[in-house]
Amino acid sequence: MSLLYFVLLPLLALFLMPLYRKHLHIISVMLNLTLLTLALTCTHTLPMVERVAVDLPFAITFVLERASWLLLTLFTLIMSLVSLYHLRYGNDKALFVASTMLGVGVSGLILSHDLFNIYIFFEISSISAYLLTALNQDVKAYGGAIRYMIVGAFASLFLLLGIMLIYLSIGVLDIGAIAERFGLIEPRLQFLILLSLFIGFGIKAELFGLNFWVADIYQASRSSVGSLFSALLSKSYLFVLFHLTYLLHVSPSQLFFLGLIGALTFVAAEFSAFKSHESKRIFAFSTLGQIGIITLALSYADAMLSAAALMLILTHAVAKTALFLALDLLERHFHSSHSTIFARFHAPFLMGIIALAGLSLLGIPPFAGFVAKLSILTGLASLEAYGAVALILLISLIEAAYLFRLLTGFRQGTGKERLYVAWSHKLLLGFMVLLLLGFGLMPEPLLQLCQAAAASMLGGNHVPL
Amino acid sequence: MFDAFGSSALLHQAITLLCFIIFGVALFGVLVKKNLFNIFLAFSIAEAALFLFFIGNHYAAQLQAPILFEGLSRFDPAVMVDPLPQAMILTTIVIGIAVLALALTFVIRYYKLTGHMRIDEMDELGEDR
Amino acid sequence: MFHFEATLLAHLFFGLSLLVILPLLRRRDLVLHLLLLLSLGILFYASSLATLFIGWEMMGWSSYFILASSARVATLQRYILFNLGGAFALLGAIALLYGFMGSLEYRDIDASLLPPWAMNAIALLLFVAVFVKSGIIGLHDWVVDSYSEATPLFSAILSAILSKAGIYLFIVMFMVLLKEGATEPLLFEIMAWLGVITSIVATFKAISQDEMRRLLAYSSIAQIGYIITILALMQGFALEAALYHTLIHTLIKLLLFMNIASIIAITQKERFSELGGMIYHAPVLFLLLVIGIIALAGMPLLGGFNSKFLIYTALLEEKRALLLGAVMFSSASAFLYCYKLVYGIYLGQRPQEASLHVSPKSYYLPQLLSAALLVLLALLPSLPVGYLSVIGVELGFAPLDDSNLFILQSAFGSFHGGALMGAFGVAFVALLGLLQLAHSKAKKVKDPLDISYCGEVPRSETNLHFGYGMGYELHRISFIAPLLRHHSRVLWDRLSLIASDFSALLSSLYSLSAQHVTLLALLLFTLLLLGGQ
Amino acid sequence: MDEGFIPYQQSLEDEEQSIKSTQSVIEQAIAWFRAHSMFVLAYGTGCGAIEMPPTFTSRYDIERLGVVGVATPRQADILIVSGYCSPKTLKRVIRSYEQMSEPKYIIGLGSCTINGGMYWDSYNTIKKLDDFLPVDMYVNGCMPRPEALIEGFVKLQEKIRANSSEAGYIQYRTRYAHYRANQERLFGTQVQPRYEENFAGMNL
Amino acid sequence: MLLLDLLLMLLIAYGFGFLYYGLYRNLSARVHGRFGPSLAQSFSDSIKLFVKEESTTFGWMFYLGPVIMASGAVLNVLFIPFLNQGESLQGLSSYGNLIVVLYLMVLGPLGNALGVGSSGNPFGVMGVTRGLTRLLALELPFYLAAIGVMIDAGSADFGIIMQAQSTQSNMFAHPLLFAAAFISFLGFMGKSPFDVVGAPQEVYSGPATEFSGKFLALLMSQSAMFSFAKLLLMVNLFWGGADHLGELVAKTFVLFVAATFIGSVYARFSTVQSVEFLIRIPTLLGIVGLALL
Repeated sequence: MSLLYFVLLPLLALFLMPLYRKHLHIISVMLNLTLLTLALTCTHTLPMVERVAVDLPFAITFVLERASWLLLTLFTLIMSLVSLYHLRYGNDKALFVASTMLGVGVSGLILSHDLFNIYIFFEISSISAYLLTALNQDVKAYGGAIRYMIVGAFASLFLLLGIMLIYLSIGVLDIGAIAERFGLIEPRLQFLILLSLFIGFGIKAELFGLNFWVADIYQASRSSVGSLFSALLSKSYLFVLFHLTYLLHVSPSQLFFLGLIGALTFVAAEFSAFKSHESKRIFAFSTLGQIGIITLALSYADAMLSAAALMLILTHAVAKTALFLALDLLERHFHSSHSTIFARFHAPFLMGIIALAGLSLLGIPPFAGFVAKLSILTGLASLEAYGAVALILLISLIEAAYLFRLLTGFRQGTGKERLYVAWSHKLLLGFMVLLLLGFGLMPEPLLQLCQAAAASMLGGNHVPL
Repeated sequence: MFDAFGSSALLHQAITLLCFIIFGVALFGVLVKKNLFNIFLAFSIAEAALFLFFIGNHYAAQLQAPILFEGLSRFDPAVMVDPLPQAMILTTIVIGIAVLALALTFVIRYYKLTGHMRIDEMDELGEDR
Repeated sequence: MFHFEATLLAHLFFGLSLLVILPLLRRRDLVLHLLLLLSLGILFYASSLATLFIGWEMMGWSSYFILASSARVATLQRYILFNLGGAFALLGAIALLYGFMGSLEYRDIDASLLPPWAMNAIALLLFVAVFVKSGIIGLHDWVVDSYSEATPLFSAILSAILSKAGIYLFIVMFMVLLKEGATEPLLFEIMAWLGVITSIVATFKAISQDEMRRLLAYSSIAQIGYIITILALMQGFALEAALYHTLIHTLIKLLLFMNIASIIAITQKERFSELGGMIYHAPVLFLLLVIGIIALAGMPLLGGFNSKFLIYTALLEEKRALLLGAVMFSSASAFLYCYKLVYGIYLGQRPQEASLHVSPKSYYLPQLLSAALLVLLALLPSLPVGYLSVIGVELGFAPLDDSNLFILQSAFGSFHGGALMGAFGVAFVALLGLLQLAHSKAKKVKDPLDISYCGEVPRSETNLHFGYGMGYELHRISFIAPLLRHHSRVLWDRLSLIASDFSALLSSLYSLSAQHVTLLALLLFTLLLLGGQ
Repeated sequence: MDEGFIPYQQSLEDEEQSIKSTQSVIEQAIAWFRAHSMFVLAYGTGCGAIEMPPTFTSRYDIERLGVVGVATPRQADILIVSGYCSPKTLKRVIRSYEQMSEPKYIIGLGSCTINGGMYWDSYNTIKKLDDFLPVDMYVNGCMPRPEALIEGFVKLQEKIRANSSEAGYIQYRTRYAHYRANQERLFGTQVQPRYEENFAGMNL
Repeated sequence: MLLLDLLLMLLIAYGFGFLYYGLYRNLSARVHGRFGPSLAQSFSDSIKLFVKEESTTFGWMFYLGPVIMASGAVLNVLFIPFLNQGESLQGLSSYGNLIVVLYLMVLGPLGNALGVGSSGNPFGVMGVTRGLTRLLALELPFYLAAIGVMIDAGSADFGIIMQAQSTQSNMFAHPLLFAAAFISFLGFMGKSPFDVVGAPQEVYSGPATEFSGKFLALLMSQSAMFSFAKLLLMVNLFWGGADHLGELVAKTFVLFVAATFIGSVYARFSTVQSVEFLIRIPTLLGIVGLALL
């Protein structure tokens, strides 16, 4: 079992595309399910280290420890779900290419133990994200993609700068090696490096001050793509950002700054969504809000809070995917994503899915989102961060306001269109909600996984070199 | 600032200064130019500035190029210039070209659909669109 | 150590909710109703704060989705936001408790370890949760709208059952879990007065309503206000009084809301100004409503008096004269809306017979049962006392004396339910006989419009039902008028307006062009670079 | 017939004798109570209304006789029609009378109720109240002073105590067709609901 | 024995009720400078109404309204002890207490209001509304006074309340409470200036509009008994009750005459005025009285 499979298999599938160009949707499903299975089989062999060595230190190192394994499993799961969702819509070459590449990108991002590799996967995932944005091939899509590219190119400039500065200072790129030697760098240069990395990853991880492009991009792309962005892309960047943060032993004041940025992200996003009427923008803002909470929680560098944040990443990814996929169904039917469409259709099952996923998103019991939120709150409380608790609770009300405004589609009324939802989609969405419900009712196994992951994330560089 | 990088300190400082001037010019282009093509061109310039900065700072007049040929069977930092930056820059250039190509494709498509490629006239996204 | 789950409340709510659900069996949203029941079960049988919160929240959202089938969007938003606001306050309190206890299990909570500031903060947060759920004035907007816009049957559930959740929470938190906590007594004092002010204001608001269910909603708020007041005494007898009143109020509201549901089913009308004269069309319903309002007004001869008596004597025993005066004032003012309810629907002008439907028979069952219980409780006022005392004893209070079921004992006197009923019965029968035997013979008017109307002959189109506007005079009374004129809704609407202005400001950031976004990022970089060192 | 006070007094005494002879004790008691408690609905139709306040207040104090004013016909025993009646007013007067509980009596106050008085040639007042409602006691004069009204009450008391079958309310019941016909003639299409219909109700 | 006692109480209440009612009419006539009717006039009125040939009714609720009202009055009489000692004339007071009686006082009117409402006459309802609106202000000072008395005695039981006054009656011990209760008592008696409920012309006698014959008779009788009950209540709460019947008559008489004289010289308050007056002066008196307790 090699970690390279997670990168090589999708690439292989891309190279062999001409062989099965009529059945890309099936191949996509098979590929993602295979990857999911592979990820699940890794459970017992963690942590895993894989080197493709030219000569030390010139080696490409992949590391799979508890935290990255959790995310990898999540990513492959979400990719599988999304590809299963698209199964019904037949062959789509552009989608296949872009989403498979995205898979490669995000898997590589979390697996890489080498800063330059991270840069490469950063670019791969970015390019695939640009492609995904432009999938619809209309003015909005291209406009969004262009915006995205401008911002993304800017981010990669800074990331590149940071990497170059590191290499210039200490001559290594392996994360573990960097962590060991980072302290040798002159403090001012250290700060410059950290700042460049922060700008580079912060833009992509959608943190406040750097995230004003997000709503437009989500709006430009398809709803189903939104689920990939929201569940995979931003989370992988966020993971790398915090992985580096923990490894490089940043100062408490810098951690505090990250927490502040997280809180600001949360507040600004939730308030922005309050008045929005475009459902994709609303979901984008909601994603930003969750990222804000996750950032806030991770910034405490506390085992319990980090576990809670990982839990939130997981539950948010599943809930958001369900919501975006449901929205995709609506968008395909109405050719609009204005929030009024929620009041215009009649499909009890779909409404139920939206409602329950929304509840989980809000952190309302008995769904898994609640467990995450409760863990975050209790974690914050045990650190005596009562201000943060109050902030999260207060702003959650704003979140509830706009989410429940969407849910008023539950009201009976005239002028409703009956919306047909295929059985396969019902199964898929139902599975996601059941997943949320199941982990909400029995959170212990997942919590334990998250705790283990948090321990390995915070434990610093435990991979022997 | 970069004293640790060997003996060509002055050269390195000059290169660094130059690169940052170029980088600044490029950023100016990114932030001020309205034509999408110009903007992406500016990004290319910025990237080039970074490459130059990186490679330039690894240049050492007294060292050899890191090419393996007869008599030289392994990398020796004392004799050769560090080969890794070159590999990295090559990779990055490739990526940069790919991104630029994709960007220009999008710009062309966008131009065909809208008839303009000015960033200040892009108003297709936002609330109520 | 803790067996609170085996309490009256749990059984009561389950029994009654099932009762109300019975007629609903064929309804589409039965699943949601069952979910609601489940959430109540979770709430009552919880053994950790997390479970309690799960029940609390499930109750909130399942009721929201039931409500969603009939209410307006604004009402729904108000409902869920107020409820979530309360729930989040509860969550905050739970998180705070966890910060000190390190566990959410009931048995691990020891309030004596809490420093006073934390205890007070927790108490305040819990107050918010309790007050929102109980509709303390200022936080009550959602109550009225949701009661009046729910389906008639669901209004009954809302008022009879869900409105008591706040009381349950208070008892569980303050009387059980945080009993040893060093809560500032002033907080309870404020709570007591908030309760009574709520009941007074809500009573006046109830009087000035034109819609049946809005009136009853305000009445519920007022009644729960008493319970809040009495609970704030934190005494055993007060707890028993509060529980007794909870029981009585549940019965009454079930009866009244089901009665109104029947009326809505018959007439398809909701307003007093459109109703009237139903007494001769639905005499049984009228009698049931009369039982309900007499109990609601807290008069002797029906169960309503028992709990009022306990409340008053509890306040007397604590020597809270002014509080008691205010409670009694509010209680006396309640007569007005009680009468308005029965007059507006059943008395006065006759309805247009043509447009009447038949009330579903299943609606009668809960009403009859409640009415029977109310009468039974009047006769045997001490019947539930033993049951209520169990809770008190479990919490370490002295039980009430219930050796004679006919006599309701309290520290400030007792009364004999049987004697009251008997005396009234004898007097009633005797006087009725006297009236029958009188020389004068009663003659029933043939034409119901044959009323003495200053020599005029009213016609069927003459509006004789303007009595529905009773309570209008309150607008002219200087100290009541401001209460009726001002609505806390204005405050919340303004808050929402501020939020949306802020939202517009922030969301304009998210519509910036890519260049501006990069510029901002660069600025951030520069600023941090310059200032961050 | 003799005139003057003495023969009149004599006739009263005679009547008292006859009451005693024909009525049982209970009937006498009932009649006594009825005679000594008279609730009056004073309908100020015309200028006679001005005479009633002095009658009820300190100067003449008719409450001495047990006469009290009430506001609604339901409670009243005696209806005072104080002066001329236009048809508009008469309609209300009839309605009020019909809503009174039996036994009930009418006092016609002033000449106008007898023969139209000074309105004898008016086309918009009725001339003879008795055509429309059974008047039990006329108090003539234009206007009669309170003393006269008091005397009318005294006389009515005697009549009540006599409990004769000639009482107005019995007349109205038995000869309703006559009164109704007169009313219909006067009011035409705008006639009131029928008395019989309203009071043929069930006995509870 | 108890039954005889109860009957005797009712008889006393009935007799003295009508006597006082006659007295009231007579006394106010004297104040007006008239002779007024005989003392038995009210009694005659009620008998006459009982023996009217017919009484109009609008249905069963209308029929039952006065019965409920009268039952309420009867209960009030029975649940208030006449004497502060001994076995006789205690009625059912040991089965109830002051709070019960305070609430019984409103039971009758509410029952009657149902009857009034069922007649469909708007004037009746106007009267009822006025009554209930006035009631909310009327009860407040009385309740405050009663609370003070109960807290002072430590019980709501009449016997204990009267016992507590054996040395000093509450009237002198708590003059402010007495003042509050007395003003509100004037209102309870329905005398001027608090008699806007049944304004004869303005609202056509209010609640009594449609009542005729025996119904009116029953209402009059219960009103007489109810007045006596109210007098009793005041005597028991503030004057320490009565040792024997003579003292009872004397005390109630004094109280009654005071109320009558005040009623005879005051003009009527409108509903709003009476509410505002009652909420201001007597309520403040009551609050101050409670604060001084």
